[in-house]
Amino acid sequence: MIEPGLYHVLFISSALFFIGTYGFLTRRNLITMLMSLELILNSVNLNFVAFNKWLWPGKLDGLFFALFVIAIAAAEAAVAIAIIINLYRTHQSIDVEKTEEMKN
Amino acid sequence: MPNTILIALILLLPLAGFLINGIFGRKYIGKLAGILSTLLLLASFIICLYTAYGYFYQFGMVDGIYQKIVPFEWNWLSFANGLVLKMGFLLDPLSAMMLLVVSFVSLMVHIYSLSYMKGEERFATYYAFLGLFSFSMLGLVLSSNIFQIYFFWELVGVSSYLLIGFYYDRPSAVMACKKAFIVTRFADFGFLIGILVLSYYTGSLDFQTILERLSSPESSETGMALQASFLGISALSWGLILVFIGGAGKSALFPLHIWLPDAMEGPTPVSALIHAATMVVAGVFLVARLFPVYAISGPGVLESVAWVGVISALIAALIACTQTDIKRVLAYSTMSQIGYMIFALGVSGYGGGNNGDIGLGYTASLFHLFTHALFKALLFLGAGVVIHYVHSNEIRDMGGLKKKLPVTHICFLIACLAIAGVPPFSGFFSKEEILYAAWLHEPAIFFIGLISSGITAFYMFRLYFGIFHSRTYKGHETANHAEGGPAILIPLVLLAIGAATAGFIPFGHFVSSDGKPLDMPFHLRFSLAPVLLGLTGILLAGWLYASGSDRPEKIRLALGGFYRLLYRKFYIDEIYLFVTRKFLFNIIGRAAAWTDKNVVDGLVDLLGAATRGLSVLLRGMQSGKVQQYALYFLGGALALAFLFIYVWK
Amino acid sequence: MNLSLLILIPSLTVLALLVTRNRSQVCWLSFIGSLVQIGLALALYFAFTKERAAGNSSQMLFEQTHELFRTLHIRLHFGVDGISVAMILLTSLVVAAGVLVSWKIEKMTKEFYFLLILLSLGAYGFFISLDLFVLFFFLEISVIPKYLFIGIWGSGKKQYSANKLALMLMSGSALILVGILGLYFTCGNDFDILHLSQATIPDNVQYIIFPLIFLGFGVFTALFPLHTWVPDGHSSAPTAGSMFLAGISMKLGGYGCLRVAIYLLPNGATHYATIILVLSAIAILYGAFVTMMQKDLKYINAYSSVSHVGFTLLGMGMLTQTAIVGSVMQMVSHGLMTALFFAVIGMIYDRTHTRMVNEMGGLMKVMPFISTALFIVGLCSLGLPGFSGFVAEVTILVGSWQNNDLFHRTATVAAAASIVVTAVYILRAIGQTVMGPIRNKSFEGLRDAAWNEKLAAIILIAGILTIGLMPGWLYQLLQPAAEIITSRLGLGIK
Amino acid sequence: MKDFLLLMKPELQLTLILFLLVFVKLGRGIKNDLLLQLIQVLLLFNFVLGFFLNRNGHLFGDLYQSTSLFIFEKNILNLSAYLVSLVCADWLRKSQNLPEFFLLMVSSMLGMFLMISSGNLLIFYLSLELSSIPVAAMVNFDLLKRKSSEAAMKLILSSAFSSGVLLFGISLLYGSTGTISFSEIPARLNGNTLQVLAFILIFCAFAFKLSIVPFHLWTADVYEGAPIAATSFLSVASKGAFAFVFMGFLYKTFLPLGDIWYGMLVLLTLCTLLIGNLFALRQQNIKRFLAFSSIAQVGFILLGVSGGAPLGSPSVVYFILIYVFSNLAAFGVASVISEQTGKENIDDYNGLYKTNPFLSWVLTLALFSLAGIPPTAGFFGKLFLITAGASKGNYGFILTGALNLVISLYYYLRIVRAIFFEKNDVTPLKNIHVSVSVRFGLIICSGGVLLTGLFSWIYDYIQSLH
Amino acid sequence: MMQGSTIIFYLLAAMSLVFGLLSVTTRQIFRAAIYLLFTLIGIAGLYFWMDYQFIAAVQVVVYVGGIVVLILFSIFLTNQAGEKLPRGKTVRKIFSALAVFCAFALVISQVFEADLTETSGSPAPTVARIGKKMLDTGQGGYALPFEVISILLLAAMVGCIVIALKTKL
Repeated sequence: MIEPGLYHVLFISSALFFIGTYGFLTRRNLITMLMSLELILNSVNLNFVAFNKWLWPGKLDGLFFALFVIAIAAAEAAVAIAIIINLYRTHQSIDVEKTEEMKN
Repeated sequence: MPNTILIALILLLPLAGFLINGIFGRKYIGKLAGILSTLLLLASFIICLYTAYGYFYQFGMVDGIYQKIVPFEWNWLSFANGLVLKMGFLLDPLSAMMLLVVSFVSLMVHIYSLSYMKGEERFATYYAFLGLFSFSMLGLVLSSNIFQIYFFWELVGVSSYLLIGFYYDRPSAVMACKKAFIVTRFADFGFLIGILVLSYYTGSLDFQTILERLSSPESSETGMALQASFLGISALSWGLILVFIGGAGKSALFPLHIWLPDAMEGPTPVSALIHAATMVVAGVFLVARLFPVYAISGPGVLESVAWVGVISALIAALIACTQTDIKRVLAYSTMSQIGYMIFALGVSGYGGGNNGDIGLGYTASLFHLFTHALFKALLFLGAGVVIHYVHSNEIRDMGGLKKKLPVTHICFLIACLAIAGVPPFSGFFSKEEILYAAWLHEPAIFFIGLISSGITAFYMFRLYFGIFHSRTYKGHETANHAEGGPAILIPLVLLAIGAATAGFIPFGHFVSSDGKPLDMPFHLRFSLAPVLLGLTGILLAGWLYASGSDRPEKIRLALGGFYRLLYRKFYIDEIYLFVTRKFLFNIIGRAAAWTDKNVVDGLVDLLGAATRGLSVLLRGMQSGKVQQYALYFLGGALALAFLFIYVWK
Repeated sequence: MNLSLLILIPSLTVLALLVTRNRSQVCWLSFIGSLVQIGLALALYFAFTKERAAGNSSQMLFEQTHELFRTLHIRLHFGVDGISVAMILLTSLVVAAGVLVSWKIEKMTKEFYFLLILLSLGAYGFFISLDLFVLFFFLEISVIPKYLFIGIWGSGKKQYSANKLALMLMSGSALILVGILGLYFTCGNDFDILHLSQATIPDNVQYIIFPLIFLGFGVFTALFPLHTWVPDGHSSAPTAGSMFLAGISMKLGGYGCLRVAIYLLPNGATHYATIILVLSAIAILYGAFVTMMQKDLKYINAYSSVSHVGFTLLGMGMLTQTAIVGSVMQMVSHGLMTALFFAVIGMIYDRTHTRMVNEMGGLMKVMPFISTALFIVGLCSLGLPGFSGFVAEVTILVGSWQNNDLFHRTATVAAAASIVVTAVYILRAIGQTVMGPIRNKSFEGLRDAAWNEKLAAIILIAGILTIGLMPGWLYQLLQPAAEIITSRLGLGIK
Repeated sequence: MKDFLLLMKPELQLTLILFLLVFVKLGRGIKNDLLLQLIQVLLLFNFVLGFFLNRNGHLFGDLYQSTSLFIFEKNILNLSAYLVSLVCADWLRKSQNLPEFFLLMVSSMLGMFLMISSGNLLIFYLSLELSSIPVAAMVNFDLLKRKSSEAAMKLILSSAFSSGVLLFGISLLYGSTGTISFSEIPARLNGNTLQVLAFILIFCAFAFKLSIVPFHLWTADVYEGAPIAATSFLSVASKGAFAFVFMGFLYKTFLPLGDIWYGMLVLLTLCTLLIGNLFALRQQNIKRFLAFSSIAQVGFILLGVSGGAPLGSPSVVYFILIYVFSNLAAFGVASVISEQTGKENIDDYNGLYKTNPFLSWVLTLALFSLAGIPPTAGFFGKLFLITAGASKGNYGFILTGALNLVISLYYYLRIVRAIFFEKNDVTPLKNIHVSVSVRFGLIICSGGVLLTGLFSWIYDYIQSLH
Repeated sequence: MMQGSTIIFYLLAAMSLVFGLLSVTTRQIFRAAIYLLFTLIGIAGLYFWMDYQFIAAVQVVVYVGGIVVLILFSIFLTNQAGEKLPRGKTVRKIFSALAVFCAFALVISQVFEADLTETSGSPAPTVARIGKKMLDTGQGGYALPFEVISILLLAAMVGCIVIALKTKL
């Protein structure tokens, strides 16, 4: 095994991103979809931090980006959950396949 | 010099009649319309007389040649390429003679109609139309410009249309006027193209210029026009042929004659005026107008003109023998006589030549035009009286009217004799000249003409005996069924006098192809044949029809198929019907309409339908499922990335 | 003469219409407005000829310029030459007649007249604009009122027709738009016709842009085979709408073809002339034959319009000066004639409630005035001398004949052959409607035209006769303008 | 300090309103009617104030930039907010959470403003989220309606997904260029494919926000389900703001990749126009219909954007200004009708003219403007977009675009047809009372629709801005 | 020779990926949340491994302490803790897998193709530096984002409250 470096991390983050994407595309439960989204955001953070560490360590752009993304993720998750809860109230279900009243 | 204003008045007076009667007649003038129009026309006639007199005797002749005088021209429309459409007056022997014929016959008809059309609901309109016709016809004969002729040509056509369709509530009249207009229109199409051809090569529309440039073989225009060819025929010939087609349509020459018999649906005086004396000879007039060009630059065309004329003469004469409607008989007779005039032109040459033999046909033709106008108008007006009397056009409803209508009888007889070519009536002289000219030029034409002349005598007297002799009149009699008042009789008598005596006019002195007076010698030995043949025809008709025997019936049965062929007018109408209805309407028209509805329209509708269809087809894309949306998102991003990273660099 | 008056007057009329209270106010206001328009148009004509007579030979007269979109070089640039003046005269007459025949409209009167005057505004603007953008603006203005006209006041399958009309015209303008943008960017960001005419446009660009613009305007002027909106649109529209549609709208297209396509892109025009000729010759004959099969009076006139307008395009395609003058004359003539035809059809329909020729008959007896008008229009349509149609067709034919080759000659003869077919269908229509016995007893009590209808007909007939009897003035008016157009064609044929 | 205040004036104004709203919420007992009027006045002030005392420059290093073009764009957004508060007054008045609605709206606007002024990717991303997360909440404001929550769910999830993609793109860009500052990026773009990939991912996020096909699918559902005030806001303000930023991105930051984005724009413009038009063709629900129509409008915006900076930028800004008037007029009428009768289907509009001429004329004008029919301003807007697009000389593309005008005309006319041509004798709409503020708003919109085009100096003014 | 940190890295990587994969495939929602938790922790571990302690700490605090808890609460709130999740649609799964795989391949190939030169050996940022930067209003400072996020959080909070609060009818 070789010394792990930037490319390893990038591989992990990309993989996570697409794992999250796959989950987002296939999970039927809204909350699990939300979880997949969290995976996506995390993979991005990993990217930022890795780039900051190995490529552009002079400034802290990557780090701060990751930091703020975490904050945004929290806010987004909060609003999403609020919406999901409300949806549960109106639909008695959080199955995404059941919320397709509006189409065509 | 001629007085321009007076010449203009010749036209303007009838036009005024048209406008006044047309606009105010129905409401305000009513019964006075006839008198008004007649007075206007009388004035016009007097001016014509004065002008013609002036032309022939005072200022027309210079150095022994009658000049072409253009006292007035107005640039009506000048095109950028130097062509000018002018409105003007051209005075020459031809137009002066025509002025007289037209205005005189028109005046007679005006007077005659005062009584004949009395009580018509659209009395004023009738006179308005007559005024329009007189205006257009006079304008036509005075035209100085070939486009001007076309202009009035069409106007004449439309007034003819209006007058044929005067009894517009009769479907047959509507059909007839339509037919007349369309058939002549078809011919005019040729005329129009012919004008374009001629004007292109001459660079002018004036008769003077056209004649100058095209009738001398040396001129560059003629050379060019002869050089350019299409389908092996020179452009000049094309032009002349096309112009002649126009004339043939108006003059009801074979095969464009089919409208003329039907045109008899119009009031009888109208038939006398338009479809016997004036408008139908316009074709003759047109060829005569351009005669130098035909004779010098297009002898081949002139040859075919002669043949068309003589065939028309024969065919019409044959058909006339079998028709039972007196107006139709007269119509075919008209056609036949115009055939005479045309082939006379066709056999003529330009100029005088030895003994004036070369240009004889030209003069003879116009002489016949002149005399024919008189006796044919007389025949029609007489027929009008008869028809009024018996309320029918059919010969079988008539017979033995000699006593009832004495004046008419005499006049009709004179006209019949004139047309049959019995000396000393006018027809004899003109016809004799025509036959002589034909004899000099082409014996075949002469013989056909001769036979037709015999037939003419036969059918005219068949008509005469059928109306006035044979049986005794069995119709009911009432007081008002007399011959009619002076308004009817005066025109009859005047025309009869003319028909009887016009032959003695030294016509060649006035009208000739090159303007030089032409002596027309009288060939006694030559005229024996036609006269004898004519008399034979008369006797034969008398033997068959004078006593109302059953001989005609037997002959009819004996002739069988041939009779049918004649009776059905050689089936020409049917052929036309077939071509128009089956071909033009059913095949081309319907196909075009179908194409428009289904192909052109259909394509547009299809485009709409396709758009809507595509819209429905794509509906699945908007599935309402958020994950599918994301999948599309991902797919789109992927596709873009793939496209712009690997494919499009 | 201030050309903006031509826009101002209709605008004021339109605004004044907004505050009218009742129907008679609306009608009278529009009528007065349209009379003022006629007055303006006549004044323009006289001022124009006076200027010309005084020796002012600049291409456009009464020019005026106002900046509009400065940075895009879009200006309100007005100016007229003979062609525009003729078109403006035509418009004013048709509008006045349209106002008069619609006197009895009951449904949404105010809106009706509003749109009618708006249409005239668009037409005037179009004819005086020398800036392609503004020209396009006014062209577009005229589309939607037509749609509403047909949709609201129309009859028959009006929705279908209205849609078809609006969509086809819109497609046409899309083509035009791309064409003029092409011009704009090729010639250094300028929309001004006079500037563009100075610019040298490479041939390959002309070959691309010319078909766009010509086809685009071709839709408006019913170029075969883009004419299919015409029959449906005309037949479904209310009387004044049809009048305007056929009388003016189709002329917008013709004018555009001439002013924009042929004038600005002479080499493109030369390049594509053959195709134009083939299409227009087909349109002439095809239109005539299709007309022959129609039974509905409005369809008859609509298809005959296709045929007649074909003459316009034929004249343009011939590219000779005389033919082009003839084609403009044909536009004017056809505008008047077809407007009158539709007016008459409208009058007949109002009374008999049918437009089918085989259901009528003998109308001459009950409504002589209307029947006479129909006669006149029919005769004009079949090119009878004395009426404007004859003058125009003859001019076109004479001009066409100047092209001395077999192809042009054939096209000319083919086109001329239509005069026979025209006679057939016109006489059939007239024969079946006004002549013959009265087929329907209920027609017997019908009344003849009222004063407004008579006046409308007389206005148009006067126009037809003025041109038909004295065409010289019109020719003189148009000829210098046509000369400028043809001088650019570089064909050596005058 | 004064500089700071003046430079950030638009944002500070909004923040002030934000705080005011918080206080209002804390205090109680103000009736909705009064509150609404108060807010309207505030927004009006905000709009008017936007024209004065502006200053250009930058703050926080170059994190925040202010130019006169940005200020104008912000004013357009201010105007749209004010108009939304007017034309959607009927719904707003009934809303139980009126201050919260405006609180969210104003914070979203704040996000848009910052986004427009943003100077690096971080602040851009943050303000993008600030502008979209509140909107998701606004969409859910019809708390008891199934459609509303469904719409909010779709919006928040898809927008989070798109943020993910955006972030991934930004991270790659950051990785390959080493900077997140807009001013430094162009110089460091060397066109390697990783940068292109990063750019495409960022582009996709924009495409999502602007509803460019095939990233548009959320739009219709969200528009239909959301309360009409939210839809109006979303359709004009959000779309406008993203269009502004989008242009800045393409014209400045990613200028070195010009060939690539031009190719992408051509492709996506055609897709967007076609799909938007084709879908709008069939819609029955007016909000859904307007959603697809707005997708098609975006297609035209893209057409203009593709033309490049000198013509594209002013024409897009101008178009958005017109679009604000037109779309809000249309939404306003739809809102009034839907609030008072509950009817949202196009068929319900049959014979509207007979009972409601005012609403009919406003709606007709708006639709004509959207369809680009003169003399409405939409004509000019559309035309300048097409002109801008044509400046690249790609006439086939422009022609296809222009022909799409025809399809769009067809469906806009469908509504006009319903209003004027159709008869509805069974269930005609009643004569609807239009409240003063709505009427005022609609009149402003109609005035804008009519006059923006004719007042040609507006365009010239925009052109002069930088 | 395999160093300790390398082993740790691979362990953390495996943990993140495996639990991530499990989290999106398991049909027990509660387990999914727990697997997510492990993934997040794994990622926090990676941050530690990279010497970015501050961000690792934030990751643990916000995600593990905040978001996962939030998610768990919401699972309970929607009464789903025990239920098995319904199966996803196979077709969509296939398409998604395909698309995801293609995208993954594309991204990885691009990333690996790009010539990114690593500069190793720079010190990890200290918390003090981060703090200073955070409140710096000048060039390279992050004061504005900080303010923005505060407003964002306010707005999100208001939104959440309005939506999630039980409405009075």
